[in-house]
Amino acid sequence: MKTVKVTINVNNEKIKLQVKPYETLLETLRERLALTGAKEACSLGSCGSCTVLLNGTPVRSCLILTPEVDGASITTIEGLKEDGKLHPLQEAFMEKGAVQCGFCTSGMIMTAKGLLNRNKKPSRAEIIKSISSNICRCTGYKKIVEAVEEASKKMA
Amino acid sequence: MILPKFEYKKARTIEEALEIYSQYNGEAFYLAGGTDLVPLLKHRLFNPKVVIDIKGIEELKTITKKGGNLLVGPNATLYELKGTPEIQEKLPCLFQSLDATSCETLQMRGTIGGNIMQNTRCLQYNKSLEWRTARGFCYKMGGKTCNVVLNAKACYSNYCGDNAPSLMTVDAKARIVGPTGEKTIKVEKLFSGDGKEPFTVKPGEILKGIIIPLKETKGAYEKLTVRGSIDYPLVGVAVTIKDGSAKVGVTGIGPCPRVYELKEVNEKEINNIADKAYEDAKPVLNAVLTPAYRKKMVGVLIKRVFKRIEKGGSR
Amino acid sequence: MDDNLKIVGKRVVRSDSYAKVTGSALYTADLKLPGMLVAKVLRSPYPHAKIISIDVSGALKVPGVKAAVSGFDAYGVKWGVFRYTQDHAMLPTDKVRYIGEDVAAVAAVDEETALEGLSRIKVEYEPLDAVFDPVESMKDGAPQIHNEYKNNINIHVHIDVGEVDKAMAKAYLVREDTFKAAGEAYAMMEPYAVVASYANGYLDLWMPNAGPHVRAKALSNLLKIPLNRVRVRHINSGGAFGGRSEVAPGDLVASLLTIKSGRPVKLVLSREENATSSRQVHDIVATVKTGMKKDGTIVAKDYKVIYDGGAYSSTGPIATSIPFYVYEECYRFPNVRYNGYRVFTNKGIRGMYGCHGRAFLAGNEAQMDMMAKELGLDPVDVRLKNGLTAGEMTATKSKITSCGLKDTIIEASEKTNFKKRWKKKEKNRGIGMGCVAIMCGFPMGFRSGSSCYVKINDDGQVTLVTGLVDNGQGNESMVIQVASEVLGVPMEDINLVNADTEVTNLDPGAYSQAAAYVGANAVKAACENVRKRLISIASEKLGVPESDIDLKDRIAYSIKQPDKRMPISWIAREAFFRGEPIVATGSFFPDIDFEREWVTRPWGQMAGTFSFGTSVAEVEVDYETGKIIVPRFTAAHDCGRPINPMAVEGQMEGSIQQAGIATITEGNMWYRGFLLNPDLLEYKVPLACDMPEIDTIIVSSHDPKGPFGAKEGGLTVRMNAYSAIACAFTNATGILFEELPLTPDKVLNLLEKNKGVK
Amino acid sequence: MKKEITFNLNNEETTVEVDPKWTLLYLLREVLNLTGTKEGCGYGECGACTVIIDGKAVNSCIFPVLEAEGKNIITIEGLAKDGQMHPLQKAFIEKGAVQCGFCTPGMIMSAKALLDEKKNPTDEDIKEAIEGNLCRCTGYVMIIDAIKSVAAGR
Repeated sequence: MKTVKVTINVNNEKIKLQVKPYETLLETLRERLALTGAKEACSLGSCGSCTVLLNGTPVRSCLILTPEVDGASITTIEGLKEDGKLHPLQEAFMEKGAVQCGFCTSGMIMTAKGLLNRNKKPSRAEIIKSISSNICRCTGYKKIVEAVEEASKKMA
Repeated sequence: MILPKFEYKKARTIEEALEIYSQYNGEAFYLAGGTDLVPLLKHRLFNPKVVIDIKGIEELKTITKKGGNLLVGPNATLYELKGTPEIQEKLPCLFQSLDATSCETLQMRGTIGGNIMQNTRCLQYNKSLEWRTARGFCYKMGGKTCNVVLNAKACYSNYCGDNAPSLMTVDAKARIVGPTGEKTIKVEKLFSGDGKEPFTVKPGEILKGIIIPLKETKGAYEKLTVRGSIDYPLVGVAVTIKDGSAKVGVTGIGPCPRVYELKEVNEKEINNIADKAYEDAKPVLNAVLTPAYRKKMVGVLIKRVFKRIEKGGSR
Repeated sequence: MDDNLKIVGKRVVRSDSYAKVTGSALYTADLKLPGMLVAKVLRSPYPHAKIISIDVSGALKVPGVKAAVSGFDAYGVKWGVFRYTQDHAMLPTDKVRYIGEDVAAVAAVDEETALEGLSRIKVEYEPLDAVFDPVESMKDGAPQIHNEYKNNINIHVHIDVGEVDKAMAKAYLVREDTFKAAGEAYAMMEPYAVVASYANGYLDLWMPNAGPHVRAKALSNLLKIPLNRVRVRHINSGGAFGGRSEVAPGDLVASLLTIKSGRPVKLVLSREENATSSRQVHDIVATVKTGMKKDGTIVAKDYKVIYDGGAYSSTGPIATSIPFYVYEECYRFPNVRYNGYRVFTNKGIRGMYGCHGRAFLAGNEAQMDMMAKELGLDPVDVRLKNGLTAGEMTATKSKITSCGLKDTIIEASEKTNFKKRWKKKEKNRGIGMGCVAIMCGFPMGFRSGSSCYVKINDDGQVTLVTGLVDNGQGNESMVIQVASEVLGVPMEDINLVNADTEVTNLDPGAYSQAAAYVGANAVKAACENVRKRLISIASEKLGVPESDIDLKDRIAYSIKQPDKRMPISWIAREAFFRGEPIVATGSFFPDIDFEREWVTRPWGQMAGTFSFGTSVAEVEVDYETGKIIVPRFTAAHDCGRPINPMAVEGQMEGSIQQAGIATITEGNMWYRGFLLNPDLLEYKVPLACDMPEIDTIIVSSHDPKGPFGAKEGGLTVRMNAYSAIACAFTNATGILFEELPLTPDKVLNLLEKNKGVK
Repeated sequence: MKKEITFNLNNEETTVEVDPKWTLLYLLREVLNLTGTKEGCGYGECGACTVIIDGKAVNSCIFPVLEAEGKNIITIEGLAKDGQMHPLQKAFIEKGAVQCGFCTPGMIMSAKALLDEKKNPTDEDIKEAIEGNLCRCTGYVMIIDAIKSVAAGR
């Protein structure tokens, strides 16, 4: 099987890769680039644990072929910090106690980041609607909603 | 879960896509948002030789207004469409079904074309190859009989698209282009009614556009699910009222969405249609709620949607 | 010092959260070792079949396949938690007993090659009749799943206290109902994974687990490797909820493959495999008969509960008993009979669950409300009347030490205006209450206790070594907080080495709700021993009596003359000079009756202490669609003194999702041994939009023996949230539930069957 | 531009994409994860990276990767057979020839190349065979003993 050449910008770094044509973005990130923050929990797009940003928009990386994103920018949880400082969302997730087992956390934060990218001041209802894209099995979501609210306030 | 082996080709024009399709003798799939296709491939329900990425085809993406119609490229995402002012203002039923589709993240990736053309579903079909091999292949997979309705030589899988019924109620049409040329058909004509091969679209043909008449309508969409997001409809009812008459679309039960027409909107007509849709619905035990219940909900939801429209239509 | 706490009781940021929000926290599937192979498992396509032969040689011919194994490569040892439940070979050689059971496996250079290898393995089966319903399975003539267990009855727990029949005959009101509940999926977000690496005669393993020591011991037995050569190591765990306590077939598979290939092996289950082939939760049928006096006093209880045990014993005797115990630890039962049967069926393995026993517990509570209504009483009063108080004994002779049950009932009912709303019902709306108690740890032999080793490093920083496990609850952060309190150093100065069988001592694990009461108590004891040494040297150096010294902000200082002070790091160095570095151990062993046995002697002290909780749910029932909406949920919990209230709230909120809202959404669906919803799409884990407004109330009691007065934090909600929903449904509709989950189809069916009931 | 090469590695046909700039050592350690072979100097001076190519002991750190095409290569990982250690490995352990262990794989590979060529090497042969392998711990006495014991045992 012939490989496919792609150039992607991952967390502000231009990367050239030769990937399998049937390789998912999640595989590329985890297996080739050792970016294991995005998690594989269902592999079928049902849970959101593998969410990353594709040109600023949250996507399920388990449903995307890497050849599809040639030329695109990808942001993963590992790329969220700026100048060594945590993103307000990361801070708020810690401070509000929105993290338990942590397996959904990176996907949840990336979904929230996507929301704040397109809506700087989301209402509580908008936050709930947006993070209803992701499954969390530990927290009951309450502290996650509070953390996103807190982060959007901080960023305002 | 890894994907089966296939080649990846990117098409820049419709002609190129059709050309690649024929090169591979039809052992090919068109890829747009991938939210429906990729899980099917991961489950080995299909094993194409090539996946043809048609996202880069510019003319399939655009949303334009022309002569009282909204011309929608099939690769417009559900989220883009939901944000289109004309739909928000004039087509409340379609707006609500778009809003009710899956979850926000998948709305941002999933396309309207892919959503309309999504494969039918069944609890005994959307499973891994190992699961299905242990169970024995069903009729839809090339086996002898259905695994839900034992001994039936038919497929009872459910069409679970949220938006086709809404489109049907607003008289939307689909433009199909294929190796033999182009045609425009009503959205309802896309569906074969056969669970095994749910679409009338021929191998290689591409959904090129959706034509949505832009007239003032009233309407609403009601969706029965267990959860408030991510889920497919267990029953979905779309209603659009226009110039005194109404159309009702029903989805989530059986291999195709159905559409009904009310010449006049009054209680008697609504009850008639609710009864008729109830009679037509023939659910089987292939989704997470019981068939008897889902059948019952068809009538209940139809009446409920009309009531909601009467009260202003909002959810 | 308990009354003047500096950090215990504060809402602190959990120590593990930084790694988790930055994506740097590693889970098993994230590990990559040099030369690592990928494993895949061949699974049984039959629910019940004799194995005639397994031939893995074809797999070995595939280039890139480095090892292939089946049960014939193991030692024929069968695993079980108890001597009398050793029936699980993990890789069977005689029969397969459920669809998805592990039969053979390969390790190859990549997943594609491994799959190719699997397709070359030949297994010959002789299919046998199978049975899927536990009631059918108990009947004479049903297919026998294990020869050793007559009528497929795996465990029968029989408890008989007082004179049930007599009391029942004298009771003013008697009611008997049967309740069913579908088993749930743990649905932990991290699918099961294991990395095994065998080199130089030593086996290293990483997997999400709730008890590394029990895992290592089981593998030592199964593999016939000395225990000191099996090392289960620390790794983040993406949730457990009771489903990761015991050894899993994959542990054995990966171990055999690494031993054979000499290379590290990683096995990651797909989401579907995680459901079909790791543990699931018991389906339950519970018949509850209750006798009450006219004033609402419970005089007798008579129970028959059948647990669908799946194909193997697993935690059998414990699973068969726990729902009963958490209930008798809550209410006074002068006369009670319990017959619990765990029955084998040809379905996947069943284990313990944080929400275990919902048919039984919700059934009891909803029935109690029906009886209260009939007697003209209200649920609050009936619960207060029958609830246990500190100093009382449970029916099976466990003494309740601290008890905040009454406070949880009162606070939850006042917060929700319960009494008034329960009586003056709005149309289609209801309110309901559920209570329960939880033992903080239970008898696990010498694994019931925990110990900790602490050292002060030359810069004054602290290293804690303990067997304690964290599956996401925040246990690690909790013990760091405890150590910080005792030692007067900030949390960031404390390193934790835990859950690594080579360096840590036995601990109950994140199992049996023992972490706060047992694990943290051991950490506290060890740190107190270190504190004594620090204070002794400081007293000498500062020239003030030991009683005048406190530790705070890395400083030892005189309370009376605060300018007399020295850094803890100086004390540590002084101790090194003296050739007596500051190290200490500490341990805690709860006061339990170790003669107690789940089947043969079900009485005696169950645990060192018990925590209590009351949940209140408000529901709206849509009479047309049968849909239940839960607009608001209130939970009150007596967890002693909460060490980190934010973490306790997190446990309570998660429980409201996993037990409360799950009551209307979650249940496994089966078709003749095939799991129909093994995914996260059709298995309905509630989403953010499905959650109610939540109020959590922490009732701070003070346990005399808990660390700083703490007890288990959060689990009571996991075992009473469904009761609150079930009771609220009864309050709204006047109908008792028959089967959980209360999905709209079941609700509508009930409403139609009971038309006219109000 | 990457190129594909095929060679026999520890008795297994191996095809891999390589960059012509690479050394064989880089391929072994970084791509194939065979980290038994060590990098001690990177200039062919210490022998820690010794592997056997077509029967000859070779410093893999200065061996251009493209030249591996079609060759038969053995590394320390390929020495044990069916879970049984090679006699040289046993002898190194038994004679105390291992201290820090960093030179050990290279040393054993040099010894193996010698023994494969000469069944009964003299002390001089042994010294000559391992003269390209630096050891900083042992003073070589026990290493030579170990190699001798294997030669004698044949």
